[in-house]
Amino acid sequence: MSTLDTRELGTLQRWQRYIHGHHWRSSAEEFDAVKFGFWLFLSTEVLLFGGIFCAYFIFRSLYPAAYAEGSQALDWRWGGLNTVILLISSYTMAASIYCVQKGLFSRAKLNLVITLLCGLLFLAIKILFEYTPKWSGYFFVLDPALSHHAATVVEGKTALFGLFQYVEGYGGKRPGSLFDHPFAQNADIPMWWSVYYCGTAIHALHVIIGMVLIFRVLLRVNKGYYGPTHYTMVEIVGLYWHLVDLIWIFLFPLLYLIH
Amino acid sequence: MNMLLTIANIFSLDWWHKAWLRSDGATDLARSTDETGMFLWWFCAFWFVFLMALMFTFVARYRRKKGQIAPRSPSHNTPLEIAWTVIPTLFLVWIFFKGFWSYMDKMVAPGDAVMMDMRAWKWSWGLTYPNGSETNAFTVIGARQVPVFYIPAEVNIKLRLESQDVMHSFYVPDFRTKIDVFPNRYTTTWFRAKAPSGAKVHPRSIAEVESAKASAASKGGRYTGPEYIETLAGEPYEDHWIFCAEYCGDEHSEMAAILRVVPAPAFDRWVETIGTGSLSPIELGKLLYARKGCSQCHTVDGSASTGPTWKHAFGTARQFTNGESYSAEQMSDVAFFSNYARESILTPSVKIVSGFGNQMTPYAGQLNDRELNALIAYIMSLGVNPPPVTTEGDAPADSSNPNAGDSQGAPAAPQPQ
Amino acid sequence: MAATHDHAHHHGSYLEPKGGFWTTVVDWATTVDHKKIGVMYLVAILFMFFLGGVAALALRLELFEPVRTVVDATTGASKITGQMFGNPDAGGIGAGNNLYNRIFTLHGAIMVFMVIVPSIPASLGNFLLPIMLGAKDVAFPRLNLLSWYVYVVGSLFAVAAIILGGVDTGWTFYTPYSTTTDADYWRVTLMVLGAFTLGFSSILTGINFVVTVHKLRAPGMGWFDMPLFAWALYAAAIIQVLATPVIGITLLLLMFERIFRVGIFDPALGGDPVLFQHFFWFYSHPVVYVMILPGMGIISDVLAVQSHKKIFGYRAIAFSSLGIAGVSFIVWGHHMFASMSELASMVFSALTFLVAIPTAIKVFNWISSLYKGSIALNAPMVYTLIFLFTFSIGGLTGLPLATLSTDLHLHDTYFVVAHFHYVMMGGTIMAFMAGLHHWWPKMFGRMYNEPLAILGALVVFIGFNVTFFSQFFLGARGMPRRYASYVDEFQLLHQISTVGSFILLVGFLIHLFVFLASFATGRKAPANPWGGLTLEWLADSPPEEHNFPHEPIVTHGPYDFESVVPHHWDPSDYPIPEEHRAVASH
Amino acid sequence: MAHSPANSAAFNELDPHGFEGHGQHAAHVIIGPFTLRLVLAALLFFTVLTVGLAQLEVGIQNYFHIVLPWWVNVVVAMSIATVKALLVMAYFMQLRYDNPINTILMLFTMGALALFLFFTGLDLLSRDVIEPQKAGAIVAGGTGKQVVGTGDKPLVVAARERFMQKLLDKHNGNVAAAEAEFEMIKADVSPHHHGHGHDGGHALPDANRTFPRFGTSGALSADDPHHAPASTGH
Repeated sequence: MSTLDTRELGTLQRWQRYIHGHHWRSSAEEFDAVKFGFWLFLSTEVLLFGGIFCAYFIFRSLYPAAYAEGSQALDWRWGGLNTVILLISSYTMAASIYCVQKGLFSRAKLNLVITLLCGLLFLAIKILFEYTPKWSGYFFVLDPALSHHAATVVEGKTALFGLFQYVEGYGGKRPGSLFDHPFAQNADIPMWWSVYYCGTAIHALHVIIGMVLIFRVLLRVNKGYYGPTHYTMVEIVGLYWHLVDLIWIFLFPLLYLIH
Repeated sequence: MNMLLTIANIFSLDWWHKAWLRSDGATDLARSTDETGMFLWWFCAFWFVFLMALMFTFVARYRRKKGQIAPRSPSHNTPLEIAWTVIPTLFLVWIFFKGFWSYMDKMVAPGDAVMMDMRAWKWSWGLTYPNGSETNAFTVIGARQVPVFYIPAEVNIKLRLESQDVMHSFYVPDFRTKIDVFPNRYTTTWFRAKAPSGAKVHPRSIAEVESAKASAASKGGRYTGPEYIETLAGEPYEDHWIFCAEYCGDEHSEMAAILRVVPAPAFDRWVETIGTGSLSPIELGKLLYARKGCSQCHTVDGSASTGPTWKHAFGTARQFTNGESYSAEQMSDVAFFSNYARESILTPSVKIVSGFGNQMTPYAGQLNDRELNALIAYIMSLGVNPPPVTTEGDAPADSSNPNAGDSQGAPAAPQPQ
Repeated sequence: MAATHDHAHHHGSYLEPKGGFWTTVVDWATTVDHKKIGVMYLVAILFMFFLGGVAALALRLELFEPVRTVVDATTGASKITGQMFGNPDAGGIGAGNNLYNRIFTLHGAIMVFMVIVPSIPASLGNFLLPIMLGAKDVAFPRLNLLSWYVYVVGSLFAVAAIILGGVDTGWTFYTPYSTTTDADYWRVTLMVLGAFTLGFSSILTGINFVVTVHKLRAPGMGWFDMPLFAWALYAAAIIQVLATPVIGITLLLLMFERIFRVGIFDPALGGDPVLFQHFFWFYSHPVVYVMILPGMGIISDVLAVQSHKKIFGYRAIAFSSLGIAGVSFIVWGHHMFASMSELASMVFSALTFLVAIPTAIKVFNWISSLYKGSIALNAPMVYTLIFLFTFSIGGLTGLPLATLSTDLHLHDTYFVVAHFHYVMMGGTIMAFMAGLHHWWPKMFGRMYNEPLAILGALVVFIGFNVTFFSQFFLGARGMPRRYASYVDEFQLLHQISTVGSFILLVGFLIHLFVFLASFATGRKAPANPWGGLTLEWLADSPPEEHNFPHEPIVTHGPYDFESVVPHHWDPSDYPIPEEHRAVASH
Repeated sequence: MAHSPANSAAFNELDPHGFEGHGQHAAHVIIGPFTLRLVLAALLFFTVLTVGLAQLEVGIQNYFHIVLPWWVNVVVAMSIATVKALLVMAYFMQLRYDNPINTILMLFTMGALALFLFFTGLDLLSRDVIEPQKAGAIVAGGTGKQVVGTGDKPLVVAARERFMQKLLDKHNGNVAAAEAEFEMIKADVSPHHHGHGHDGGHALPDANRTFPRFGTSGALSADDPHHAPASTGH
């Protein structure tokens, strides 16, 4: 998208000065095409996660016992909380598009910031309450689940200035050959953790990418690149963020709710 | 159809049959597969010739001529297009069913089939007979010593296949069938080998083998027929290759074996006599050397291969990739060497001899103690100065035993048939 | 249409340097012009084709003798290559087949991921699609440039993996071998990362083409006024978009498996190797049609133009392209008949036969298009005929591979090798050569030496068939693929094949000379040397910066030869009878 | 090929080939905050619903001892997820007001995904249709030739032995003490599952009692691969 700074329109906002690419007939056509192109990209994303869903589907069918045991080791409350967070962020993202369309820039920025914060919160919960304890056995001190381990908390075995408490016999729910959970009933249970970590990690990666894009949009909204007549990037990034949400909408029940 | 026949008369059917198939299928199913294949060949040949004839006629007929343009001609013709859509489709449906039925025949073993266990590993095959024994016959393909699996003729045999490491694929060209072999899973295949033609029979005496070897040597070739086996003297046999058809690494192309079909009664006599109980440690070790696939990577004559040669392994200093090194004195000590050899066989990755890759499959769980000791005894017997042999009746390392010489095969050896 | 073409405001060809040497280099490196990007792709792909070709020749040399020769040769040269391919012992003790295995992996990976998949779409397609549609550029020019750089980066990863010691997994990366081999090295991971990266480049190109076809067709160009090459590119692009992400996740999981030992595919960790094969072929079968469909498009176009004949059954060909694209997603199982369950094998075999139908339709249409044409036997046309010849063989030999009982015998033998070389090389590469000659004047503004080019084509044709037809017999006689040494019985056929491969080399060297010579001494190309009716012949040779001075308006179909005088052609050279010409005036 | 001439007078510059239809203007729809909030509310409601139903199923099974068929759980969760996804796509992603081509594209994508799952499942889940032996479950570390550090034991067995070894070191070799602590820790793990409100707290069965088939090398000695001897690993 090229902007013409050379024009004698210094007084105008950048978005008012925007003119479409030379090979398009109109910015409307360009907008439509860009959206279509991005939907094509989204379909590739869907199929990318399709691989994860396929692996899940196959292994759950092959090793139902292992998957039942595995899903029991996840806490639906963290999953549910993360779902709510992502849904809210999706709303704020959509709202920010509306605000840009209406030229309400300060509200747009606010919405974008909230979206970013939601993303951060999502990642924080994943890392502090989901990955770290399961992988290493170190619980975040604020983790409610810690209360169930009062008996097995190893005194003095802490990490990061006591922010993490080690719980004997809990950790080691790692994938594949790293698996170290001594109380598994089922030799196939590492397969569950393989799919769990691969799926959620790739999703988390998408969350991070989405946040980077949103941050860029935030900056450019601030600089006045986007406005009622030109907000293509805002819309595109919004679509991407909604897709990230969409994937999680399916991952959540698959991992946390189906026993 | 009569078109087919005219083509068939122009070229002799038989010629093409020989060109495509190196020999007739060795099972009924293989023969039916050949029929399908040859039918497909003529089907394809017909369409190809037809299309090319049209093409070249048109090209010759409608070359461009200066100052003339193509006359108007129909740019589509619905009935014609429907015709050349529907007619091939009908052919295809028929071909599909033809292939499908004989595929199911290949897949579904008869209820009375005798089950045998076939194991594949990097890079050899091992067959366990119903009585728990394994073959003791070996031959040479190319420069490699490969096992010979005796199979009774006209008996339904069902193989249960499993792999010890990576994927392999059990492929017998003469049976026109192939099945992939997986670790941690079984696959099965079955066959009913046709009776040997009688063109080739087992030697009736050691002298006969010797003369055959001599004549082969005189021709610059190499005798790859069976050794003299008492229980099989004079019995007809038919050899079929076993190949690994799924890429499995370094020695993939050496992972071959021979399926030797003999009359069922002869097989029963033979399979009773191949227990290993009577063998001395060194003989047994020599047998295992071939049977367990050691011969794929380790030579006994000091020549190059994937793994270090066993000749003089006992009594030669070793340098390992992890920096350790054993002196010749240490390696000459029986106890010390035995422990080193045992470790290297069971968990090879612990000490890798410098200059070699970490290629070997661990044999933990594949050898019992007697076999392990036998192998070590055999390796030591190939050493710089082998320890005195306590067991009676074992042959020296360079005996005339066929298995000993096999690994020093001339590069281009005639194949087993 | 020629009326709208006005030489008054002529912008100058896209090839004109923008100043000094470095200015020009920077201009090319940062260009968003689809034509320049197409040419850059062409150069990169031809270089990779050269690398893969050298590897192929090395393989054929090795197979000249039944036992290991090249690999075991104790010459210093092989020692050096041995070190290069991560096997310090090559030529020394225990060379094994390491070197051979690494070379055939190199050949397969380069030829598939870096040559054939991008060959036609990314080079000729990039250059021609917008011009054929009468557009100024592809939908997303900067994305287009990005895809080229991604391609280069991916190729660098792969080449790095080779220089770091080579990869011996085979281009299919079958687990568990690929997850366990060279466990202590990063090469395999690097190679997989390379393939993963190349996938992105392929996706970007696909998205670009789909949107371009949807949104940037010139005024008056309905869907059925598009050249068939555009149709084919469109179908191929759809496959690229829908299939490539699956190889993405496959390779990603493969990398996880090697790095973190998560076991989704490795049975030793509880995974399932057959699952990997499904993942892999869900991409890699459709992608076979990404390779061949654009080739078919080129053939349809070249054949119509070079014989000045309305293509027979335009809609049939267009729809069969889409049909193939659709069916290609439900037949991948025929790569796995030896490892799949009986039920799935049956279903996939039945579905596989479906592909034969649209393909057969295309061939019938092409051949009947020749009927009553005015056929010019120049290099593009010769290559088109070669395509029809070799591709028919490739297609027909697909039948015994789709038939379950015979496939159990032929699977993973040289029969398969011959089959896919007949389709991929005899199909895609031959069509690529046809298109390259056909549009060479358009791309570079110079004609090539016709007789020499035809000679090269014939040598390639002979070499190709000698090389690969013998391999059909090898396979049917039971010679498994990926073998470095084999039983003596196969030697004669292998030697024939090796000889053929060097004839092929000669043929391609002739072509190399022809192309270089055309730069040096080729005469200036007219705008429309073959008398084509599609829009690219309306543009100059080479086209100007933005392809057309005005946006062209399409008033006739792409192949209405019997009613329209080709642009830039003298009507007296093109005597259309009046009663027909009347039709043209709509 | 019949060809319809383009009339350049009636030619619409913005919509050169009448493909987009109403897409042109639809692309610029503005969805008001009211709609958005409504959708958000619906999404949150469905989230609560799906979690609640999942818990309900668990409760029914544990307290009323009514065993629901396995698919109830799946169907409920998945259909709710689908509804949520449709809401997001239709309103947040504006598919409802957008150029229909995007919707068609998504349908195609879903089609491809469905084919992918269906045919892969068709193979991997029907291995034993003809030959029961082919259905053998793949046991992690079954042949044990590839997994670092497990010898020829399944991963879990190896993991358990590693863990016991840790306890032994801790009690410097006192087996009894180690066993005792092992039991104690195990007892403490099951309440953890209580706490997370998953199952009705059925204690984990003795981890050493049963294992799946000990990989093919172990099963070879057995007549029937399905009832191979229990692991000889310990």
